[in-house]
Amino acid sequence: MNFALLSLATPLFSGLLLLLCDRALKTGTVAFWAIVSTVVSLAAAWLALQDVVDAGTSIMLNLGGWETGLAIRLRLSSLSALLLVFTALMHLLIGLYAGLSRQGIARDYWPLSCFLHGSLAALWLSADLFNLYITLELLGLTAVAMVALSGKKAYKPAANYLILSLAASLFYLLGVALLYGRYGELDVLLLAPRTEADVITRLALLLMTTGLMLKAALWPLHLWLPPAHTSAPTAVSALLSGLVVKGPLFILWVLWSEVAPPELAQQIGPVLAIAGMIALTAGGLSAMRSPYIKTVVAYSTVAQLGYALMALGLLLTWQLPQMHIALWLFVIAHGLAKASLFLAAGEMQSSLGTRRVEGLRGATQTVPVAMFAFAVAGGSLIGLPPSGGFLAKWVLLEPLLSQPGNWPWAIGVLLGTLVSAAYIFRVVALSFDRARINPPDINPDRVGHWLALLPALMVWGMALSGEWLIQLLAGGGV
Amino acid sequence: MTLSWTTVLPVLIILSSLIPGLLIFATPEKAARRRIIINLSGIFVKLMLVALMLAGVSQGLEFSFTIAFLPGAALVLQGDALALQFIALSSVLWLMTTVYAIAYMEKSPLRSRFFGYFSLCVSATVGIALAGNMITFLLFYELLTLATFPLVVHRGTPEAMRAGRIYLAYTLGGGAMLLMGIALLHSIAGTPNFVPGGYVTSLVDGNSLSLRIAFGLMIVGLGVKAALVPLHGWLPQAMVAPAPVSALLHAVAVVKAGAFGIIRVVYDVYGIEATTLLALTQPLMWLAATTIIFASIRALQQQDIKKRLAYSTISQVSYITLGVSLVGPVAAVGAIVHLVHQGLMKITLFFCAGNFAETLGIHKIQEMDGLGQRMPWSMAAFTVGALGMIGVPPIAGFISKWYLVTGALEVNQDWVLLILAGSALLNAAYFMPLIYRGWFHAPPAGGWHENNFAGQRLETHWMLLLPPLVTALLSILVGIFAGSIFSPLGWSQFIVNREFGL
Amino acid sequence: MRPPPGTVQAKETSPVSLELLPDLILTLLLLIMAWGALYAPQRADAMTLFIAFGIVVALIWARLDAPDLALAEAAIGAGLTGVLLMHAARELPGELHQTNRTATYWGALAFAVVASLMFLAHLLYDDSLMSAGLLDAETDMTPRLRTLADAAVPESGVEHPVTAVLLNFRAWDTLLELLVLLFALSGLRQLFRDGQSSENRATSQWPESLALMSAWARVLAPLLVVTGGYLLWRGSSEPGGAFQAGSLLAAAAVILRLTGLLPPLRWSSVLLRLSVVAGALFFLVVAAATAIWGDGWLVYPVAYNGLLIITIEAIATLSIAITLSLLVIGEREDLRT
Amino acid sequence: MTAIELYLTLGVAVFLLSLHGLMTLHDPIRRLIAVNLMGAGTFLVMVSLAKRTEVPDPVLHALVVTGLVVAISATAFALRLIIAANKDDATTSEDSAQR
Repeated sequence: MNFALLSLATPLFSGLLLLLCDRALKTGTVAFWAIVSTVVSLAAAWLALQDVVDAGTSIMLNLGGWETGLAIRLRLSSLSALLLVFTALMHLLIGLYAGLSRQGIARDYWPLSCFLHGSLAALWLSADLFNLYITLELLGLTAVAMVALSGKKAYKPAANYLILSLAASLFYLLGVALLYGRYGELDVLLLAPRTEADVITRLALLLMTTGLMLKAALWPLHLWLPPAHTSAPTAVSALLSGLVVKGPLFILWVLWSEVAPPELAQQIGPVLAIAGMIALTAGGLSAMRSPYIKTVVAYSTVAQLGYALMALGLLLTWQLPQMHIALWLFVIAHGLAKASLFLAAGEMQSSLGTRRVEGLRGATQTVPVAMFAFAVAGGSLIGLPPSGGFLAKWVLLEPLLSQPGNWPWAIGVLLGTLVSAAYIFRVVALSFDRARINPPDINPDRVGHWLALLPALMVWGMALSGEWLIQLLAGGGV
Repeated sequence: MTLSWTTVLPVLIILSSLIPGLLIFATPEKAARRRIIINLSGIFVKLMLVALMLAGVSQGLEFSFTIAFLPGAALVLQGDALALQFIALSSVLWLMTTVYAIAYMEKSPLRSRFFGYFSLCVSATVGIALAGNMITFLLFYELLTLATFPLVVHRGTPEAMRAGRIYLAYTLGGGAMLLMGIALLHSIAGTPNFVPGGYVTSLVDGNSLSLRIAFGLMIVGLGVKAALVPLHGWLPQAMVAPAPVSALLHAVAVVKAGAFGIIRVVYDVYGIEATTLLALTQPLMWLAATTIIFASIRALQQQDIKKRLAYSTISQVSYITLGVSLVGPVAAVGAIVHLVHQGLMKITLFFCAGNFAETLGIHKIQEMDGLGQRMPWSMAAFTVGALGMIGVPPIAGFISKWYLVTGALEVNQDWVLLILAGSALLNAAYFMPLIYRGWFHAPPAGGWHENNFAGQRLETHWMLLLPPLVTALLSILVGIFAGSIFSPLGWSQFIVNREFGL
Repeated sequence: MRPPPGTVQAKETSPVSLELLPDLILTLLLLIMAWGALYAPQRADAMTLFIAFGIVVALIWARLDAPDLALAEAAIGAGLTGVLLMHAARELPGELHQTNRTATYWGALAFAVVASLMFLAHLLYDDSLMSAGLLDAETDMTPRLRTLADAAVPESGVEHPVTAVLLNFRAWDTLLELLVLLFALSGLRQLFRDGQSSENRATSQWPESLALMSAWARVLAPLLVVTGGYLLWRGSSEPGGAFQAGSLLAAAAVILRLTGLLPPLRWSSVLLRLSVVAGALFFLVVAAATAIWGDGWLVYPVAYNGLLIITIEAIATLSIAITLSLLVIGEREDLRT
Repeated sequence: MTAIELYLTLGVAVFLLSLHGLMTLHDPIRRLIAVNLMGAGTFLVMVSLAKRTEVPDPVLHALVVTGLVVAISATAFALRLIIAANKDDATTSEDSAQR
């Protein structure tokens, strides 16, 4: 557990220190120290993962040494350790891009990205409902602050994002208050055996789910996401889409798979799965129609979260371990693929000087590596073998197809694949058009393009570690 | 998994075209010489490795390579006899097409990209051949789509873009169907390696419905690439691509991948027994038969040479599906050997069509008058290919049709005889006018649109002329020496003996 | 017969008793103000009503025996938010989007009335909420977490239970709490990056003629500082503590800045940055120290946990005061130069 | 009908009212006020739950204090963000607002 706390404290410390000696350091050194702290945090997270794997079960820690009911309890399960490693890896990749690519990033990005990393780590580890509320709030504030990095055009969507995020947190808080009023517990593991399906618990869980769905931009409540993620700087939108929306999804999973009584989870399962399927198609269709590159990628986030929501819904309906594995494989594969997609989109946007998809004509010649990164990352979103996306979709499909009764869900997954293939290949096909090429600026930024490609290669490399990932997640995350 | 040479060889075969491909991507446009050297050296290394594996397999050695990928479904590369034949075909024709493409693409831009994707495409095809289970097959099947799409849209003109979109829509839809079929099959029977008798027979009684649906999904997925009737729409559109690409797509890579997949599914996944038990052979047979007749009739209506050749390919490839669905050993030999023969003949026809277009700017059939006098060698090769397609002995086509007919009679499917005879007539109907125009019509009074390479010793660039002549010669040799053990027929017999356990 | 400790006061016979009158008045007042704050035709009126709403809520906290909250609500809810709203009123006088008034009026009224009636009926007659365990008369409603907290207060190093919970039992929440303030401030700093001119001053120079204003500020500010210090010191045994003290000090800073007595606090000065970051940094250092040398993350050594809590609280108050005042009146000069 | 039930209902009523406000109002500052009212409603519910016993529950009070600080910091940031977002186009409407 100490390594996990180290992995949590390092970014917070470095964020605070960077803010403290803000004037003394040049931007280069700020970036350097931020990346060093991410590397240290990644190493600590990896060691924490080894600890959990050796220990076999999840490791608990009562903060402050008080007894179990009173103190805030941190839980390091195999899932949260894996998510710690994933968060650190994403921050490292995107940090490298932000640091080395010519597009550059505002100086304040670095302390904010350390803070974001710290709050996400606190979220993965916490097993206390109110503590989760505060980590959600931390996440929301840093995300909005980072969206505001790109200047005035981002203020309006950022303000809207913040207002909705505050409202969502209050929904969640009211739910926590009702649960505390009813059961007198705030700790997730103590609440789990005691909850029954009565009016107050139903109301509380409904409130909390609405709040979390709004924060995670899950289908009916996703309207704030595209403007916010499009107007943010490239590196920031990669972080937001790849990581920040996953925090509330994690809490939604904790809520329904542990806190809620099983019969309530059984009832909400199909509803979430259907919402996921609709998100898949609705998000995909609007991604196909939108004329701007970054909006396509933003709507694809909404669509791909539909996959995760469907996996969560089916997990709650049937309690199958494969669904659990599929859910978290989706989260990780989507995170890496989306980061690469956004970085590639940002690179192409700055090299070709256009925000529209039409401007990408002939991109395979003018910015070949960036377009290759876009295509490879898109391949993982669609789920072409041997990418991480394919791994997740395969594990999801297997139980669906075993009983004929579940085939409609499989058709939903098929629909999702076709829709995501449509909006990815709409962009990729356009880039092969040599008739009306959009000429790039004098020397496109090679380093930036290769760094955009890095996460995509990683998501395709996931196939090699597929077996290990699946075996790690098989523990059910408890 | 011990790393002996028998396990590493399959990987080396794939890498022998993958690595040159990546290197070619990196070579700048101007460095033509370096690109040619890398390309040709890659081809020769692959041919050496294939020969090595050929020798090994004939001595009964086992070549297989596995990596853990999914729970219960590893990535397996298996070098068995069926795979080897397809690899041998694709390597030889890759050599021919590369030589041809070097001359054909001399003036056009983006050759590094072209040859890069070219070799990626061949490594995907070899991967399909070597795939040891359905998951690996799916992996290379999807990679083939991604590798061939840039070739189809290589010219980047609006028509090429339109053809590319249609191609993507069909192949990605097919890929998704194939994935669902494989996933459904995996949930029933898991994904063990390919086994000659198939691994599904014991499970037939329990879940026959889902097995039928899985088979249907897989055939639809594979049918897109094998251009079975309702799913053939993309093939004629893809004629917009440059000649070497249409040659490669039709004779070697995409179309054959689909047919090869059907062979694998029927023989090594379901097995003869299970397919007959589930009564799946009848619908497959009707589908193949309708494709043969329908495509031949459509070919008659085409005015453009390449479009006509495209429809002829659709009908010819369905011979393989027909042979497979006849489920008799003799018909199986006919189907597997036709895989090779059709490859050789069709690539000759496309090379010649490319020559006519490149040298004299001829695209329509009416413009073929008097070609025999201006380009006698190309016209001769074209005639050999066309006659082979019709089934005139001793060219290769006759042998596969012969085995298909005897196979059909052996399993007393007499109506198949009518189909094959009808198709032979139709072949004659749409090929004879071209040959007649070429040899017996006077050249056009006003001369041809273009007249490149006029007045030189050879009728056109030597690298454009050599490949069709070699493949035409091969078609004849393969026909004449069909009896010997080393001919495609002998090798197919060896495969079928192993498949049917004779 | 006194009701046994821990159970709800026995329900009187008549649904509404005289003793409930002040609560009824406050409830009615609050509902009207809430409705006005939302749907008042002029936005300026809505803002003033919202500030009044803050005051009434502070009264309700006091009525519900929550002195800590009453203090915090009055200082933060009504005070600082009021200054912010006034600043917003001056900056954006025009209403940005004209919502069609009539529809929202009646819609809101109908919605609120129906909702409250439904809930009230639910409460009085259906009693399911009662039996649902939220307000069960029979069963002992004290939460288990609360009983553990009460039992552990003696060893927590402070007497006042709320401060014990805030700074010892759930110290991790408070640490993250300080970070929330810090993140909000670093977010605010992004708004002044592209160097607009200084006309976006939160505190445009008030006419000096308002001598009364500056005189009053000179009297009030020290008073606020003293009360803040008192609240901080008494926090360990009486209602009070870091947040309330911090917000009072912030109020003092705001008054001084509004009357121009407080010069802009330069972000470039290390002192300012140190004080902003000190609260969270010190707490994190203490946590790390207890993890490395002590016997666990945030496990205060029993010998001087009271002293440790007081130091943490003092530094936290300083950084809360500075951060809150910067949040409210921070300008380009403060945050960017 | 005790004081706690009354304030509990009041809390829920304010929450519902401000939720309706959040959905129907379009002006960002009014929506921010609606969110603040929603916060006040939630805290009202929490404090009335705390008052169910003779000595009010300190844990809930601590939670509400934390909630209050979160509310003020987020509102301050949101408000300044709204001002910065609409400042320039506000100047155009400044002359229209010269009453």
